[in-house]
Amino acid sequence: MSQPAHARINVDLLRPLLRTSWRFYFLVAALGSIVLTALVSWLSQAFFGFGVTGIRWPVYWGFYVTNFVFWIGISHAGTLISAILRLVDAGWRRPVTRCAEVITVFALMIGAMFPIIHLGRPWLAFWLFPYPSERLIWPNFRSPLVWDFFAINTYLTGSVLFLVLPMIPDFAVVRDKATGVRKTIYTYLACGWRGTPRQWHRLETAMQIMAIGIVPVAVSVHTIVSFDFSMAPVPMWQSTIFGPYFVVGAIFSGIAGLLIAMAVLRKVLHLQDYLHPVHFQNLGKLLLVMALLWGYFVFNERLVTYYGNGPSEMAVFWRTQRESFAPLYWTMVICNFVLPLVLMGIRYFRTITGCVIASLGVVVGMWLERFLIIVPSLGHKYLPYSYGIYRPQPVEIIIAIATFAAMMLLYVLFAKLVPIISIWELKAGRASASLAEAVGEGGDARPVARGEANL
Amino acid sequence: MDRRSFIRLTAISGTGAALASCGTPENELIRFVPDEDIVPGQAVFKPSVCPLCSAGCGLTVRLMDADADVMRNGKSGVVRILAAKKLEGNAAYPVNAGALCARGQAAIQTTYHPDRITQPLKRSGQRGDGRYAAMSWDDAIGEVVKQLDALETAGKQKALAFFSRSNRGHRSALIAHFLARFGAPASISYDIFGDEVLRRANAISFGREQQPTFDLPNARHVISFGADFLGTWNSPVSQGHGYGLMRQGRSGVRGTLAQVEARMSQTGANADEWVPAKPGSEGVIALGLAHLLMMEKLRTAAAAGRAGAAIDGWSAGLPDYAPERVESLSGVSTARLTRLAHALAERTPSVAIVGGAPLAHTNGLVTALAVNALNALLGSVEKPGGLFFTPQINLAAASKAPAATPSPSESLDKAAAAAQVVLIDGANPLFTAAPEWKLREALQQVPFIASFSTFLDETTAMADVILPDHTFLESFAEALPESGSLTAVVGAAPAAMKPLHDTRATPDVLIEISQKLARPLNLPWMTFEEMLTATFMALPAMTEGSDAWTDAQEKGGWWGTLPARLVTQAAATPAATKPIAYAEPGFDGDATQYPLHFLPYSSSAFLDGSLAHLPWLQEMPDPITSAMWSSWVEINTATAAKLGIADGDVVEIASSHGTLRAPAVVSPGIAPDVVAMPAGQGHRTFTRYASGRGANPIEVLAPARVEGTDALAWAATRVKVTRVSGADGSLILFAGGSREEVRGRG
Amino acid sequence: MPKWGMAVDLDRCDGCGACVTACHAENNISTVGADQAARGRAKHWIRVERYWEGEFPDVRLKFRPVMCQHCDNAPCEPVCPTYASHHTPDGLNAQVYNRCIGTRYCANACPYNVRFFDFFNPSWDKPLHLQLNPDVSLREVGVMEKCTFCVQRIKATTIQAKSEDRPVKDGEIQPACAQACPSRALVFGDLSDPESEVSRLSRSPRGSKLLEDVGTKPSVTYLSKQ
Amino acid sequence: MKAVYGLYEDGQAAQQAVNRLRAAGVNDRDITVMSSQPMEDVEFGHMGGKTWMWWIACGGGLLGMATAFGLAWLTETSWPINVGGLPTFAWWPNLIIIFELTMLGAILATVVTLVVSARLGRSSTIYDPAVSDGLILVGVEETSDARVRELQDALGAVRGEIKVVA
Repeated sequence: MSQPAHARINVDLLRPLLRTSWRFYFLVAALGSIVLTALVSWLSQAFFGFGVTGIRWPVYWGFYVTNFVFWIGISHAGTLISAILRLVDAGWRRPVTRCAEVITVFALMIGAMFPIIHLGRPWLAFWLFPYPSERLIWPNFRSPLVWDFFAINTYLTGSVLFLVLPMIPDFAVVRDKATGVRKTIYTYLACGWRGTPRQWHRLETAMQIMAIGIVPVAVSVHTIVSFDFSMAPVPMWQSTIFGPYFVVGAIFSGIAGLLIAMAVLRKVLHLQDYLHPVHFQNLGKLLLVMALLWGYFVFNERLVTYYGNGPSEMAVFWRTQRESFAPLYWTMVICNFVLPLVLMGIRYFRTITGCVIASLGVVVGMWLERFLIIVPSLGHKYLPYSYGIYRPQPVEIIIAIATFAAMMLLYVLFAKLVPIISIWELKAGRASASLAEAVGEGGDARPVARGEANL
Repeated sequence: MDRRSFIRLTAISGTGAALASCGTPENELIRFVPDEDIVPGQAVFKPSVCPLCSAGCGLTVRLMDADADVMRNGKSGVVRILAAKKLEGNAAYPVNAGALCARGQAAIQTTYHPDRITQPLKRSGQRGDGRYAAMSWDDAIGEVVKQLDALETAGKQKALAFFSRSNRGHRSALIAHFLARFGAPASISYDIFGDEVLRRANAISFGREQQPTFDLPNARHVISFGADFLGTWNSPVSQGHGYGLMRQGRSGVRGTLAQVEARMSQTGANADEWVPAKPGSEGVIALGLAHLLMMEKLRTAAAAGRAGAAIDGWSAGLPDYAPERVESLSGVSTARLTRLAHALAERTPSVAIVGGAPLAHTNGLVTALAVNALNALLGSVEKPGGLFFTPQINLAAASKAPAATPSPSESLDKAAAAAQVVLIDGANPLFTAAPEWKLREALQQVPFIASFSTFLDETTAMADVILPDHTFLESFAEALPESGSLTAVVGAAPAAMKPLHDTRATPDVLIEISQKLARPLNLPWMTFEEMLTATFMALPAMTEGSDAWTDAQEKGGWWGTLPARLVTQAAATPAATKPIAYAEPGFDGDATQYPLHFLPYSSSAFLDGSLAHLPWLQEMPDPITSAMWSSWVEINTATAAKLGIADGDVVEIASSHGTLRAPAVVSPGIAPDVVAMPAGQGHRTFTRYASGRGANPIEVLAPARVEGTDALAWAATRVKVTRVSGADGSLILFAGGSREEVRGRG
Repeated sequence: MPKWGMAVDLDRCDGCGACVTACHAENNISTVGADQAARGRAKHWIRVERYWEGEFPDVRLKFRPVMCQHCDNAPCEPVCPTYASHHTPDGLNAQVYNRCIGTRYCANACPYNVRFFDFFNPSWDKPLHLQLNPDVSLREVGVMEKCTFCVQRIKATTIQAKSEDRPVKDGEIQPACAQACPSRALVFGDLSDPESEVSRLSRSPRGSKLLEDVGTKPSVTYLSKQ
Repeated sequence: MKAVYGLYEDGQAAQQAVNRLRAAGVNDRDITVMSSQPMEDVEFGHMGGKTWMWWIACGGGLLGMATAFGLAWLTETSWPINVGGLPTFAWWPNLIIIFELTMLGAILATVVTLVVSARLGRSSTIYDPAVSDGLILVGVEETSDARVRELQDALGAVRGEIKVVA
């Protein structure tokens, strides 16, 4: 797996930062407008009252909590993959880790917004924070929502730092290359990084510790998110399998998200020399493994419910299997299980486009899976008199779409401000790779880039 | 500025609209001096009487302070008043013993209704389009006096038609005095779900033209023919109270209930045995049971006495009502008939109740007489656990005023056609009259119509002058409960709170009119309170040392054993000249074109539609279907499948007299050949909560009458049901599922 | 310390709905209008559930009034992040309106679905607002509300009894629903006093708890028909 | 005071320069090496010395655990509210909060140690933008004027330029 020459790395990876084409501004404007409409619709919900959404008695959670679990799920792959790959020191991780960590941080930010968006009185959300107040009352630490608060904040801090620390050497490179105002900014950002062995050693050790620390935190976050459901005595919610089931679902959707992001970056930023098909194949295999694991957990949960044959559990079971939610359910099974198995299982299909199609399927499937966990169970609890059907309203649909727009917007802005592939890790990889090969690479004289279409 | 208004401003500033503050800011509000001494936060309890249905339950009104918006000398401000907050049952009142039905709880909303008529109005547009202009009380009364004087001079006193709510109590006695002295016929109290047929039957069977009262707490077995006595029929709260004691009131004894009806009512839902019968065949079932009781020597024919004599062939043991014939006529199997008969015989004391739909067929009178005879046969008349008649006070005797009996009035449609002047007090005949009576066209021709109603409903919208009445909390509330208590009850209570608007009590307005006429009618009393006081003076005091009237003001009425001279004697109507035999019920519309029987029933929230304007009742889930704010048609599961109708689909009900559209509720609790629909919705104009909502079943009814009476046979219409479209969202159900067990398993 | 509880005699209850309207009158529960009711936002702190059994002609209809069961092991209490829903020493499940931030988790955790949410600011067309009971606090948009066993009546009578230096008599405290019920199906009282009417009924062989297998330990006992 | 440094193409050349400096009597603490990526495979890559970061991270974790335990214990017992029959200080749910803050403590401790020990944020005397192009810089920051000449010879690599900074 040949790596381009040393100097070429700097040129290729810094090109998006240094030159901006009109496409960038157009994309930012488009995505920004979608996000703005979502903000205005949320403010109108806060102003006119929660009734503008489709939420009703007894289905009190809907699109917002689905988005919350979905985006916290997407955020898991990033850190988990980059942390594990860092721990096992897999060589092919180098161009992948930062893309992954960026997904984690931004998905987390979007996901962490939803506990505020879905509140009936969002202007009192600060009561979740344990601050001493004259009312002498503190948040209830026994509530899964407060666990969520702690877990997500720890995870957000952890993954932001996990992302930012390795960016410092890259800021130093940009500082050296950039001029004018950009130089002063990046000099400040690089906070005096010089690349002495002491600094490298400390950074590497820090990354090792963070990698070890972030993995349990990531697992705990999605287990706690699953506790939001399994702590409540609702049919098909109260099951012990939810912890691992949600974590597997999270990694599964995370890998899918990562694959899509990498494919888009490779296409738009012309990183064909860095993101090789082998990266996609490795992640594709990981996607296949997670699809099987996810299928295993779904089967496990369904069998136990079916076999136990409790009246209220079976009411929900049949609603998703055969009656009103059946179409959504079977689309989910196809998108999450059949599609990845076929596309990722057969080598012929496991190309980059194959991976992207499978990942898109998985992203849709996993969103549906969260929806099918929340809404059917809430609508069909123990007392049939209080069954209810949930119909989402425009406010919720706009905000759901806007979350994807927000993710893309943040990603585009990040790719403009920070090299999307970690330069020093790539160089470190190249140095060790060239040692392995007897003959030095030298600058293979491949032309710098096919055409000037850069971002 | 707290966080919430910050978000509010960012939302608005985003769109650039200036945030206009609505209403006068707090500090500029004028606070007038309250005109009653109120202790803030201290509840005051006063008695009252519920006006919403003929049961006349006793109330305890809880009053506390409240800030009411008032206009005083041109400026709007706020004054602290003592306002009614909640209605509770009057614990000492014998009819409802401290309890209150859902409708009684909502009666308080009539006083605070936003669309109440707040001052006298004069019609300013075409008759019927409901445009009115304000006028003063003197002009309004002057206008009515002028019209009545014109009638007097033209000698056409008979052309005054007075539509009133009920024909019992001091209010209707005052109206009777007014009409008698004026020379006009008696007031017409048309109530579609009223029980004239049962009163006529009781007069024939027992000589008492009155609703029956049932001693349910002591009954062991009750068989009810179509009477929804726990829901809307007769005196529901008293009967509900009795039902509770019948079931679990006595240790070791549990009363049982059998219900015979074509559609499962709220009472039928509580029955131990629900017997679906062909519509109109309840009478023959009762006679079949009587036949079995006599054949198996469980009871002797003679025991029935006068009530039995009214039925043809009674003394011979009703030979032609053998179980086989009854089965062919009613669809109830002989085995079940024998079981019901034995239950009646063995589980004594047992009693039979009849009311509602069975009396609304062309053979309603026969059915009532049959059940009365059955009761007499069972020996349950005036016996513990049986059927009683509440002693009624003779108002004329009590108030020592000369009896005033105006000439009997014709039926609604004929009276309206002949009327020159129509006065309306609290009735809405346009909504409940059969379409063929052409009441709207008749009223269109009447030269002058005046209404005392507090709300602009269909009939009052035709009025030329409206003289709005107080609501029951703002004026003397009174009632003479016809049933519901074994001892005599005279309900009366002074106003619980000060009037909110510029309205006046209708009895006092009538007295004022009578005094201002060219030939003053000089009624025996100057005010309505005088009339009540006169009655109560004749009654013995309930507590030593004080008289009945001061007791009534504190306890909400008088109850106990009436002195002999005040009791209304049983009318000596002669037994029926000719004993009546069972007749097949006749139905309007031929069976082939209109295959299904149409059964409108009194809905548990709105009775006959007079309560549709109360938001609590509109939003209360219906006991059977859990529907809110909507009307619906109940269809049997098999019939719906045959007609391709799914739950919630909009269907069209067509009879030979009209069509209507409503969403369908597929229900297992109704006979396959019957389609039922609650009355109450479908108002054209009746305040913001009821106007233009749902459909009115009465618009498709045939003008058939119950033989032997001129009551409307509202269950004698055949209809055709056709599916129109899928659910249109007008059927709003509170409940999601209607069955407990999970259907089927894959 | 009393432990308030209720007994519902299903043999007496005839499904008339008097308790539903009485509760609205007592506790300032606003009506939401037709289109909001169509979207499932109607608030009924107590509802009379009805279930069909069987098919025509041998069909039965069962009524069951369901209100907050004030469970000892209430699933709605530990899940509330701001302690808005917690258990009081006298056995009530308290809902502190001004502490509630509207996560609605308690309503999802409640197996009986007896918690209702204010989707819009409750409003009363003037002068209907004059009927509002000053003893019961109004709720703002975004707050969860539920049956409180008419805590304002409990408090008023307890204070009254204390000022007269006497214990609260059994049956002296009547929530609005029990007071209005024509057939006296709803009985309220102190479960910790063995002689009280509600304790006697709770020990009846006909007695059972609603959804007992969920393990919420409700304070309301249902007495079956037979 | 003067600073002397040289730029070298690859790890071997830089390593030889370092050895020559050592031979010239400069002890390791004064030799400054800069590279654009961590040089694990050459000896000078390990000149950074040992770090206590692992233990500090564990210390941070313990601190986090203590804060979490304190927070949970003090708040729940300061106003004990009965919630669904759970004990006032319910161990199982609080373990989650304790775990979260332990990890937070460890992560924050690591980052703080990194910033402190890697002397981030402090300006340095010698730096050459060419380092980011892959060259490796070896030099000595403070030398007396006299020794500049001697060091230059020591650094005298075949192709690297020698610079002197005031």
